[in-house]
Amino acid sequence: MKLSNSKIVDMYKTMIRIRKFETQAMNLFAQGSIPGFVHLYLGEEAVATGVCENLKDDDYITSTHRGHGHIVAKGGDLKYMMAELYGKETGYCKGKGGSMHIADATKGILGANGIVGAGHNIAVGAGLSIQYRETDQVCVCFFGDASTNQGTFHEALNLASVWKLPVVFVCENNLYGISVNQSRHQAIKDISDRAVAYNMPGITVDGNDVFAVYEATNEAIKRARDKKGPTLIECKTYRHRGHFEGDPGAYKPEKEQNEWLKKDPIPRIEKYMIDKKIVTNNKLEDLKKEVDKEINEAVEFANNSSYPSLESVVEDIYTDIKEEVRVR
Amino acid sequence: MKLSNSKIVDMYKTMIRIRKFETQAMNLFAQGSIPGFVHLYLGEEAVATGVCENLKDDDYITSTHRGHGHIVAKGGDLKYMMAELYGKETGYCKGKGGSMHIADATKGILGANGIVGAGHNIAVGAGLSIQYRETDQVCVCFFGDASTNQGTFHEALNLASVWKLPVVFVCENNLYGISVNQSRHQAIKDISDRAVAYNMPGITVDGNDVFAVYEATNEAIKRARDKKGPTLIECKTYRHRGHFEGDPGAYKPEKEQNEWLKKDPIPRIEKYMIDKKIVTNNKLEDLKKEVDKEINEAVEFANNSSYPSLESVVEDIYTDIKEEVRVR
Amino acid sequence: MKMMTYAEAIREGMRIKMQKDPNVFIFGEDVGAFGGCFGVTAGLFDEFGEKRVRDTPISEGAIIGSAIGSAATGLRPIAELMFIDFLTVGMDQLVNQAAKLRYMFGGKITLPMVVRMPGGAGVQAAAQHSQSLEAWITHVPGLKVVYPSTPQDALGLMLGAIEDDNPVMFIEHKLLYSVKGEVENEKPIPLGVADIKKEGKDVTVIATGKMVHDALKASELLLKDGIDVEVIDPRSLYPLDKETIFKSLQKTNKVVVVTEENKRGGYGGEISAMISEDYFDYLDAPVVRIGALDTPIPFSPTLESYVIPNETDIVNAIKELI
Amino acid sequence: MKMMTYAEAIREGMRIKMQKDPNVFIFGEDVGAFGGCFGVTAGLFDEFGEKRVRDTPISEGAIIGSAIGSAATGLRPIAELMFIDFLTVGMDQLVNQAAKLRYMFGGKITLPMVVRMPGGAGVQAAAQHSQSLEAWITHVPGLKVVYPSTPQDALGLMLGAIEDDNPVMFIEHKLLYSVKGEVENEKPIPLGVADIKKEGKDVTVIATGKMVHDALKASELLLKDGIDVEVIDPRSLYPLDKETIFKSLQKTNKVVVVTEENKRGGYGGEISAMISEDYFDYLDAPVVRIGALDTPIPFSPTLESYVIPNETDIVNAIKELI
Ligand SMILES: Cc1ncc(C[n+]2csc(CCOP(=O)(O)OP(=O)(O)O)c2C)c(N)n1
Ligand SMILES: Cc1ncc(C[n+]2csc(CCOP(=O)(O)OP(=O)(O)O)c2C)c(N)n1
Ligand SMILES: [Mg+2]
Ligand SMILES: [Mg+2]
Repeated sequence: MKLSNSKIVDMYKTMIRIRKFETQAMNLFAQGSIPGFVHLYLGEEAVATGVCENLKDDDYITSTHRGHGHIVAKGGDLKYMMAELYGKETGYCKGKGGSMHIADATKGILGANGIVGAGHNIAVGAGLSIQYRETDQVCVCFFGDASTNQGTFHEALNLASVWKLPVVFVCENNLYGISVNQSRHQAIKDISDRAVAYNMPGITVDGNDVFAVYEATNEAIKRARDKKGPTLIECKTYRHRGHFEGDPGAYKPEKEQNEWLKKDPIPRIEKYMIDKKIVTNNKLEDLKKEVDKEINEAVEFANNSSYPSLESVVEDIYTDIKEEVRVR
Repeated sequence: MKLSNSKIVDMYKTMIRIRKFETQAMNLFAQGSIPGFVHLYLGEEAVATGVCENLKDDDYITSTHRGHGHIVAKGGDLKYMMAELYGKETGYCKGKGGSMHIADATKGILGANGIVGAGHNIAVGAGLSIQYRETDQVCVCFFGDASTNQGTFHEALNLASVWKLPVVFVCENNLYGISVNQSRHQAIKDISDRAVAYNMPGITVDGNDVFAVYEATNEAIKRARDKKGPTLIECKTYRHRGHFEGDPGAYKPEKEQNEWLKKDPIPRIEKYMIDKKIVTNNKLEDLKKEVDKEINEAVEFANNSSYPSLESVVEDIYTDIKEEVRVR
Repeated sequence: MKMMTYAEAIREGMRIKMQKDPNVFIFGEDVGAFGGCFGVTAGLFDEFGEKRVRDTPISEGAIIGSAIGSAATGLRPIAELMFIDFLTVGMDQLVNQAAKLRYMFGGKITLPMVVRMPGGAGVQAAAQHSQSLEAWITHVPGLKVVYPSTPQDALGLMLGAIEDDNPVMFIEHKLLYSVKGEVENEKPIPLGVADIKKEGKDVTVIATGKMVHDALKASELLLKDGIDVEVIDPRSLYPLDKETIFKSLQKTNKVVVVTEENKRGGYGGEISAMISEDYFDYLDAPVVRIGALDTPIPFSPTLESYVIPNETDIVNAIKELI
Repeated sequence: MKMMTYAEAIREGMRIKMQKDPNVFIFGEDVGAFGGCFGVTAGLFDEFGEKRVRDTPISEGAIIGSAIGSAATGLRPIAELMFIDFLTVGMDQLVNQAAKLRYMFGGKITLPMVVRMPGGAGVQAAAQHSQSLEAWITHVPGLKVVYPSTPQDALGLMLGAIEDDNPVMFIEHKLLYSVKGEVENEKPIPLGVADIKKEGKDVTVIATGKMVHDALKASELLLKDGIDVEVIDPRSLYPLDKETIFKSLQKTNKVVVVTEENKRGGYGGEISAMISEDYFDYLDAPVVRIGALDTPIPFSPTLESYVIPNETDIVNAIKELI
């Protein structure tokens, strides 16, 4: 598949936007500005980027606890994201959701989700809706390797396949569910093997190769838009950090880590772009600076925003009822 | 596999014990002696029989809402079964369980179950226990085709395979989940295909051929006892009746029904035994009479038993606490 | 004015909305040509076709998840759980997703979805098919919960539930399906409005679901003893119409709450605690709760009917109270 | 006498039983070498090995199911759910299986199993990782439910829970894990025995989990105003020690119930309703419940701490009551 240079540069930019957003979040968490649980996407940038490059604004995604990368790639605004991580009223969720619950309906982002496996069936519902409304949208469902042992994975893929729903299931196999290596949470190597159980195509790609991810998804999405049903795509990748910030990741053997660091998707695309003369080193630096600026603005925005008003706590539960803040 | 004549006769006898027990239950339900929901095993006798013929008393099974056949085959006592269907105090569950909840711990019967898919994980727990206690027992998990779309199926097979537990999963594919044909509840034809997702052997056999079922299970059980892990066996069969008594089964095409009636496992094994001169026609009649007698005794036992005392209603919730029967 | 069964009224509510709004549709196990395990959707498949009346695989999580995903993206799904007991299988999708997404997302999505679920005992379906689980779901912020007791309420509440822009849990009682009643109008009943099923001045009975009928029977029996019972059916468990309860209490100063749930931890306790807390000075006597015994529902007919409350229990409780 | 944290005490309880009984073992997500998400099982993997301290895949249904199946066949499993919020995922196995099998089978099987589950808010983990779900499980006949508030109780209740022959739900509060306290003995605490954390004569506060500590703080503040509060920790939510509550009530004639749950439909309501029903004549004032606001738990620190009750709420409620 031939990609235009500008598309390649776009993809690169998305990748470094994720990389730099996450690096900043890591630092801000360490210094205490961001509370709660933060699961970083560092190392997995090629997956969200390669997938979402295929999507239109009105296509849907469902995301996970490790959702920042998906949201950036699907067009989320870094300012509102960062403000949400801080718990500020200007955040995507008015401070009510935090890192694990960012959503943006205007961009088709049906939300990060703190329950492992919960996005699968919501994605199926969005797929059902697309089919029902007869549009040519598609829904991509992101999830981790370990989530494929949750019953919801099975129910979702079964329903999507028997109803031929326009859903693309993208598994980010980063080898671990928290501390548990894939070899100890399932008896298979390639999660794409599970597609057989639903009579749908299952593909495994190098998840650190943004072009491979792009291509595989492109085909799956075409299939979905053509009403041919769902596809399961497994992207083999690796997370650079611990499961969440604060986890030193002692269970990851050093050798394994080093090998995967060599496969870091970002130097890889950079080298490709330089080798193929798609960009110059100077252009790369400019792009990075641009992104740095955006990130700094996002942090500033978050810093300057207020915490939500206490009254707001009883809003947004229902469309119509505001809970009383009565004697508890 | 060479089976002794006496074993074949034993299997036949189990099959007609089920057939006649179920036929009697059908009549008793129709005339109002048995309340609640009754799901009959008529037509599927070869499955439970072929499987359980391989089991010892201390092996376990988990069963389903359509459990009578499994319980008979695993050595359940017809008297206590029938009394339970009536809701009498002499029943297996003292009248507290009914058709859907018969259990007999002394025979390793971990219970019929009214929740579709609930037995899967209980079976895995029994398998874990066997492995932990280092005995050579095995646990067989029975379930229907439609239950394989429940998340629990997936979680159970995954866990059993990654831990190599001595569990044999036996799917009774009778083509329907209530009114929904398999083609409308999953996109696959052979449920044994799902074994691939767990890297375990998956086998499909003619579920109306008791010898085929026996043989496949025999191998799987050997594997399990040899600590080589679980197997998924799919038995293709058909239920003669509606989903439960009272369901006329209008969704089953007449042609389909007729074809399957031709494959009825009971005339089939009878013909085999006669052809191979394993039994004479007279012997067959004797066997049937013997079973008729047993069934009549079971009905009489149930009829003559009392309903449970009202005080007993608060017993058996906990081992130690008896609920107060206080002002409600 | 028409005579209708409760089941027909529920169906009629769905049908009216489906005719008006192409985004309303139904799915669940065997709800299609089969018409549902209790026949509630019978005929709708023929009228609206497979697209709008869909059989699902047995995957309650996927059923509720499909409702969430489709509601979030512009549709108004009605999902059926064959028995309320199967809530347990889809509980995460309901409680951690449907109820919370709007809040967690800062109000950015709207989930107009109805989940129908038949509850209650009385058909010897035993412990896993006879529960009354309203306490769990009324405890969850983000869900609304309704529970009709008559055909008129079933129709009106179904219209109200489908119009509502929030996840509405629609509890039905399987023993009421065949109960007939007059249906005077096809107007939606707004969620949060109780109905006084019988006016009275001596004692207030707050009852839900099938217990409304037992309370009415009890009130007739008590009339003979000169006791005039007021029977209130909240109809909507959340939001709860506290005003109607309060008004009645001001008159009677005595309350009995009757639900079919296991008494311990039931929704009846919430009503009781709320009344004590907010209207203590109006109480001449303790709020009495009547519920099922704290056992799983037994199979045997004699045991089952012993566990479930009935009009005699209500009569006795009221006599003791007065 | 030793100083121990609450987490250490839970661990110590498990360790003691594992040393004595080879049939006691642990499994759950990341409970092995990783030591559990909150570090509660740290070190047990090294001590007892992989067979007895097992990591599972992320399959809560299978975790609880494995506990059931192994308990039914002779073992004494301790299963960990990483957060109580994940109950929703394994709810059927817990409620329709673990709680009901013994009853449905007429007492023919015994399920000695413990399910550990950290609950509660306070670490900005937001709506899906901060819930207090005791109301659901106390409502279910067949389950026992304990909820320690101190290291001593955590150790004693863990021993009691493992010895118990029934499914015991062991709720832990994640904010208490690092709280230290003296552990005087290693005796099992029988389920169903409350503890008076502070004697007093003016008002009874019944509090659970972390709220016990807030109640104790409130009682100190109130002492300055001459109000002498008695603080009761039921420790075991079911079975509930009604006697201790009744005795206190006879003395104080006033009760405040404090739980961290969403107030609507919470277990606090059950206690309140029970007290009104059984001890109405001893009440000088309504039973006051204090609970969280009826919202999903918000993420933002300011909102989160606003939603959860604290000592000031308790002080205010008591002042108003007296
Ligand atoms: C139902 C449920 N169980 C457990 C957890 C705790 N938990 C959060 S993330 C996680 C691991 C997920 O692994 P994977 O799906 O591979 O995603 P990754 O974190 O590797 O991206 C676990 C166990 C949860 N949030 N929800
Ligand atoms: C969780 C759950 N969902 C739905 C049901 C209702 N139900 C009972 S049996 C059944 C069909 C089961 O089909 P299958 O697994 O193929 O078994 P079969 O009845 O064909 O033997 C359904 C939907 C149930 N009991 N439990
Ligand atoms: Mg992973
Ligand atoms: Mg079937």
